[in-house]
Amino acid sequence: MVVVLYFARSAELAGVRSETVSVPQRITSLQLWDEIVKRRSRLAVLRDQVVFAVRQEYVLLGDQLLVLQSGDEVAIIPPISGG
Amino acid sequence: MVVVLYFARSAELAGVRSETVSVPQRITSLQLWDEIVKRRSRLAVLRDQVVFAVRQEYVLLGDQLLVLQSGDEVAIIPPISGG
Amino acid sequence: MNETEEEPKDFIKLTQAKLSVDEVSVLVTSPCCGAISLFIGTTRDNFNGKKVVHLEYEAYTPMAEAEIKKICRDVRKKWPAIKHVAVHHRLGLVPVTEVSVIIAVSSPHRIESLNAVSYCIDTLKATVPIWKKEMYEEEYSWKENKECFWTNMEK
Amino acid sequence: MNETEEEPKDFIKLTQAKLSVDEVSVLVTSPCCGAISLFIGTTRDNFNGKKVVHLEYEAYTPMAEAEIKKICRDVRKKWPAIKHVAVHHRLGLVPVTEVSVIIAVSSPHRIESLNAVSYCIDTLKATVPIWKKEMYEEEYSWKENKECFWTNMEK
Repeated sequence: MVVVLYFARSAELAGVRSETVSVPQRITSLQLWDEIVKRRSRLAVLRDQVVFAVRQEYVLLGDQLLVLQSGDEVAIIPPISGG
Repeated sequence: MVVVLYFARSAELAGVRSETVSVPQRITSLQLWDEIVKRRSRLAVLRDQVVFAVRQEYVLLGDQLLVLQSGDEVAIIPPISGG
Repeated sequence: MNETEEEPKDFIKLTQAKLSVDEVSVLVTSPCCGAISLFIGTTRDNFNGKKVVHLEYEAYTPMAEAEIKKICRDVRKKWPAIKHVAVHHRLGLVPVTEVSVIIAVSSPHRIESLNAVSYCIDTLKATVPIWKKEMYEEEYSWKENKECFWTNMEK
Repeated sequence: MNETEEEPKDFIKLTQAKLSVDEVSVLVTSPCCGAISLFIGTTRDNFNGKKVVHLEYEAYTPMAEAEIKKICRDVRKKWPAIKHVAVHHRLGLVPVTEVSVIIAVSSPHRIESLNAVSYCIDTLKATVPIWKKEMYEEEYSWKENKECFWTNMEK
């Protein structure tokens, strides 16, 4: 069980700001994205723009294997625009 | 008759901040320096450091001919240190 | 080190409140520094000919603070003479002409603080998870910094 | 040009009074600008290991204002996008940590204002007739900017 956080355009498309999701403990970041899109299909349009933040560290979508602990924070990060 | 203004170290050495001086109407800037040093001999040590401002425009000491009108402002400008 | 020497400090704040330029410049003032450089970001009234009513910012706050902290660390590595660094970013609505971000850096001489401020704002735009919605009269748009590090990568 | 467009302005002030960073940043704020860059010079407590008590500034005021005006003109030629420019310089005694000079520049995007502020302070130190006496505990020294244009020339 990880906590998925949505921000900016991803929050608008998901319709929620956070939710708890059950995912395998070992999963690639791309597989995790697919799991999330299964639940929140309107996020699919963001596929080529987003990255994750896992435990507040950036992770690109790809074959990188994530080892997730229960309660970990996984954030969907659309292109940033601070400043 | 021009008005000579002294600033910073040149004012300390001259012992005055301004005075009226009678000088030829046509004179090189180096001759003008010599005229001023005749009156205020302690300024001589500044010879290689100062420039003039004639009517508020910089003039280096040298052979440049100045055409002075009565009442013109001539300032002795030691190395600057604003900011 | 004499008795007036203070430790270098990072001042990081994300807040819904109005930002104060005076407050930030006082924070980074130090008796051993002769220079403070600042960058202030303000809301512009137009974008590509469209009238902008205000901006609305949101942040992944704890991560944004951590990423700003990393920028401060990098700045000190690149310019060890730097004393204090302050980064204040406003969240929520920011009307036209109001301040969204202030970056301030102090150093004994000016070149380090000038370079560090440029580096801080460039890097903040590339790495800190903050988002800006630009509100026009009848629509809005989520902005994307051209500096955003992953949208800049070769695909 | 829309109805909110203002004329670019130069704000130049030499004063015995304390300088205000807020005041200067408000002066250059413009609805068409997203960026304000500032440089602040403050009195340092030491020079080459000697304790500095305060600085004392004097100026050839009308010429200093005219030379600052020339800098503003050059800045606008180099970076035409620039909006407002403010240069405030304090005269008389300036104690440790207090502000002697503030330069602020606004522009639609940040690169111009950042570059212009650097250029302004570099050029001010080279060309504006202002002098600084550094007061130590038992002596003083008239300073000379390494940027001063004529002491830099080949003799």
